[in-house]
Amino acid sequence: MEQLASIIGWEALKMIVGLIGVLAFVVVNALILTWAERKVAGHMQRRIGPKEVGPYGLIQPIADALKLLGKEILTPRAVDKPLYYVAPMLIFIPVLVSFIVIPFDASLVVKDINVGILVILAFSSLSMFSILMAGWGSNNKYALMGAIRSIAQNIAYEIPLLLALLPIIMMTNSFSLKTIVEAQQGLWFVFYQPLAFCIYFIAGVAETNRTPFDLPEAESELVAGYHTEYSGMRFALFFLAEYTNMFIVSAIAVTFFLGGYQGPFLPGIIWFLLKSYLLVFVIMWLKWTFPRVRFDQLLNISWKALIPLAFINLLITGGLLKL
Amino acid sequence: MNSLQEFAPVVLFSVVALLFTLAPIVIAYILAPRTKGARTLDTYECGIEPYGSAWIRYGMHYYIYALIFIAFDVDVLYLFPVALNYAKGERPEEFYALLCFVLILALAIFYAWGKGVFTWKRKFSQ
Amino acid sequence: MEKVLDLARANSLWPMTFGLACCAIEMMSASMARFDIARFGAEVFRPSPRQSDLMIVSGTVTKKMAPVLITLYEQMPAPKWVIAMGNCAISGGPFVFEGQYNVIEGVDLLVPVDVYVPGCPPRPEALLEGLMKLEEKITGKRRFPGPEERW
Amino acid sequence: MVGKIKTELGAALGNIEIGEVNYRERGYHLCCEVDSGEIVKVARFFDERGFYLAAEICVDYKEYLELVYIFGNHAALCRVKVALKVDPAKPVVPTISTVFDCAYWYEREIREFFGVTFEGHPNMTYLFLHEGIDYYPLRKGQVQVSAEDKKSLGSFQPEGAEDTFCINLGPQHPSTHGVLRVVLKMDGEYIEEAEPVLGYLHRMHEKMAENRGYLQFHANTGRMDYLGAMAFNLGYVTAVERMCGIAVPDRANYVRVIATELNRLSSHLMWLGAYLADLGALTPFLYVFDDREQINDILEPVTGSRLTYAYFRFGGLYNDVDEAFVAATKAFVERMKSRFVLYEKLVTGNVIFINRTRGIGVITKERARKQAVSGPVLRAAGIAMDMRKTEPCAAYGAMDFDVPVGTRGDALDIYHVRIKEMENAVRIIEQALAGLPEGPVMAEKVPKKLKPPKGDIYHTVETPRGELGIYIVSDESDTPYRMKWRVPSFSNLMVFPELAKGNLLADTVAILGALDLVIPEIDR
Repeated sequence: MEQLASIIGWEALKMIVGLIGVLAFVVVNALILTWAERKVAGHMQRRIGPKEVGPYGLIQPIADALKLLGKEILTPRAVDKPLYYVAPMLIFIPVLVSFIVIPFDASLVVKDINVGILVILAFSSLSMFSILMAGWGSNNKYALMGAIRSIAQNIAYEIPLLLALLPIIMMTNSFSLKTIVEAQQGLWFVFYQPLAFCIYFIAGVAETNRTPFDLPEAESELVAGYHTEYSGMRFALFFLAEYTNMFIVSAIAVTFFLGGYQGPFLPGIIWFLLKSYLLVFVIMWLKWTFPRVRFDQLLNISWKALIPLAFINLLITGGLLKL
Repeated sequence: MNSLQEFAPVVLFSVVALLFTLAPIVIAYILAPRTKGARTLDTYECGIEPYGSAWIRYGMHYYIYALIFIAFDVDVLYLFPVALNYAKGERPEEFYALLCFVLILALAIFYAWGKGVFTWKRKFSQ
Repeated sequence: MEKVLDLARANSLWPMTFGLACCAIEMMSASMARFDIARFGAEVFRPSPRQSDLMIVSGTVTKKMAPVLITLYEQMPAPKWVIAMGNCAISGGPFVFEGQYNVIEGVDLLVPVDVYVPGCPPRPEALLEGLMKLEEKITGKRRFPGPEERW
Repeated sequence: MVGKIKTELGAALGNIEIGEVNYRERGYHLCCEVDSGEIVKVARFFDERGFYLAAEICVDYKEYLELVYIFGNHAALCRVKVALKVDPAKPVVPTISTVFDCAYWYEREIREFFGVTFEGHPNMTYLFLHEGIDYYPLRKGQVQVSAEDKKSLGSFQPEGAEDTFCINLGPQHPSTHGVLRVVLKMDGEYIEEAEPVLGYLHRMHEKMAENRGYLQFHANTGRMDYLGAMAFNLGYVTAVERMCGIAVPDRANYVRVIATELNRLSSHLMWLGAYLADLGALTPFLYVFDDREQINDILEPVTGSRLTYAYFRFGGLYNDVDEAFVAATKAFVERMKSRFVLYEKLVTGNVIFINRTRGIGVITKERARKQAVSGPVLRAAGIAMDMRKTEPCAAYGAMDFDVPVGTRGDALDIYHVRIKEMENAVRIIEQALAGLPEGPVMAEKVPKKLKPPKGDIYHTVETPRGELGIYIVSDESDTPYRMKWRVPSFSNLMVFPELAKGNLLADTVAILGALDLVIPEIDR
């Protein structure tokens, strides 16, 4: 270990270990979430969900993944080759980069960059590009409509997302997530900023295209939205990115509003995962209860309701801090 | 130099992300059986071959949304440094600066609202 | 390696929403609460043929629908299977008479069919039994004791 | 009402004699003979008096083709049959689609199956059939489609500028509940023009009726509309009984009402589930199927099948109803009342649902009458016409139930009308169960080979989707000479292109779902 560290420097070694850890976590998290989604959906709809495959259907996601691995990958003739190939790859970059700054535990963070939250927000708008590429590249009318809708939705909900996080930064005067979590020793920020938490959560659900905002891949209108033309493993990558995005949104909500890894007696990492998966469960719960919002209502909610509310909240925090 | 050093992980992670997505596609390419049909590579449109290509000028309405977004995103970015060193409890003039900045920003929304940008009116004879 | 892949494919067959006529309602009730198809990992009904690997032809195939069916079948990626559900899909069912001009007598004239599920409309249990038969065809061994083996 | 119309029609047409017809056997009050010159005048006459064009039927009598127009009235029960003789060599008739919009579709169908050309009709292309069929199917002899006819009938090609965004909500689409194809010309998110293309499930029911015995054809009625199969059975059986004059014992009538109302409940429940799945909520679909399974459990031991019933026979029932059926139905009725409260909470109060359905697809009374819309869609527009009230067949006369009526005619009203209709269905079942008489279930002497008297009959029944009209022409042999089914979904679908213009894509899917279309019923 020591001579390895001395060769490439202690810092680089920590990064590589972090990288492997993050990759493993992403894969395991995707498997758990696919299984949980089908089980939660099942129980919510008075049926049991996958039960035959493993003890409690646990091997079902592995069966899905293997089956997708064994599926042929078709590239339709009339498709714009470069865009079509790059889209699934590009969607994965923001997913992995966001994991750098998320503090799983007091010491368990890959590299605490002092402009942490900016990195996540900058890269999260990158995923919008890949959806546009997928939609435009696959030369399919449904995919094009799905892509256009997802861009309008993402830009509409990016601003309330930023504005919801601003009051927290005001209170802690720093971007790096670790200091924000430390600042929540006494009382979690959710009690200072309940409105900001709600705005953030709604914008987060909209950012990951989950019902009731899942217009880009609305089954009943656009057949399968922007990934209509993708088959086999490429389609699985889109799914993988969506589930990991869901986890990232809830992880950021936890670090900002629910006091990251602080908790009375359990070790930090357990608290962090517990809170995150609780929020992920709420997102899934939303999916199976609400009908879909129409496209112009979706935009109106953001421009007419969320952004003014976020402004008012910002002003109130600004004023209170001054007193 | 050390600020560049901080962003090394970002570059490393994105390169690894590209490789991480490439691997399963290559595996699937090797493992999966092949199928060849006359219409396999046609674009999918509920079973009917589509009329006209999908790459055409699409609705104009979204252009206005893009304009408003740019205006707002830039303004919000200005707020970030303000939020960074927002001292608690003294120099009240910071709050007044913030107040008028945000009010001007809100003005843009009400202008767009009044102009009817957000109402998707129905276009039909009824 | 192929055996492991076949086992995985058998346990997560994603059917394509392709409901034609009365059998579509029975297909839907097969995926609902009482006859839960989700237990066998087949509950994700993918709308687009690109992502599905099982086509359940549930209903009558008319001459106007035949080219559409062939296109959809060919647009599905490689390991794909077809279940012909109901008498109409197997042999034209009650709509075969000497002057008939619009019904295709049996889907196997158009696409290779793996499992036939007779009945008009077949009960949801019959469809699940058809799924079991398909899994037996893919992996060679059967999960539940079939009706005939029990006695 | 009938007398007034008779005198006014006589005055308007002058020379033509108007026959007063016995409504009990023939299903219509007045019948008159018109030649092709005056048909547009007659159509305008009925249009002014608030009639709607129920059906337009063509019958091939070998020497001449007879075009039958049936006009019905929403307010009072008065049905008029207008006949028009056309010589088979050169079948040309002026179109009345300018007066009644629904004629636009009826005439396209007759053009395909009989070869009667309607001049002045804007779009004479194939609706049901396709180029592969080179003779007119429903004509008695084998009449070839001439070359120039075939060219004019060419299949649907969307014209329009090169870069119009033409998308087709094709045969295989999650929200079309079957194989309906709608070609949408769109500009951005808005729909400029919607053009349904049918015939992907045309199963030749009417052609089969001409070479099947009356009892043999009975199995087809259940397969035409598999969600409301019992109502179709009831319509067919009561039509033939009315023609042959067979009396049905009281107990059979009551059981027929119970079975039809149970089937109406399960059809509306299926619609509720499918409609909410169109709007994006997937969970209610499974709760609704849970109730449908209960209904299937009650009906299956008695009728023998889960979906496509063939339970009624001419003169009574297939087999009697036992004690377990009555007990199970009583338990189900109690449980259903609590389920309505659940649906009230789960769906009606939902803000997103209300915003998605209020104010879209508004059907005015005038448009509903012009398009001959019927059923819950018509009642949502404010016209309270229910066949169970105006022409009660089985034992509906003895039941008291109210007909729910909407005010604005948009998708939300259609939803409320259907929910109230379900509650009324439960009330009817309760009354029918309470008053279930004892006694035989089958009429005594029913001839094995039915030979109805010569002549025709137009009999209507209320199915879950609207007014079902059966027009049977019999020539005293044991197979019907011609049978035409006037199907509610076909005329309900005609409203869709009007409503979809100018709306967003998400709204058109909601409108399509609200109309509750069953595709095999449209394509017959």
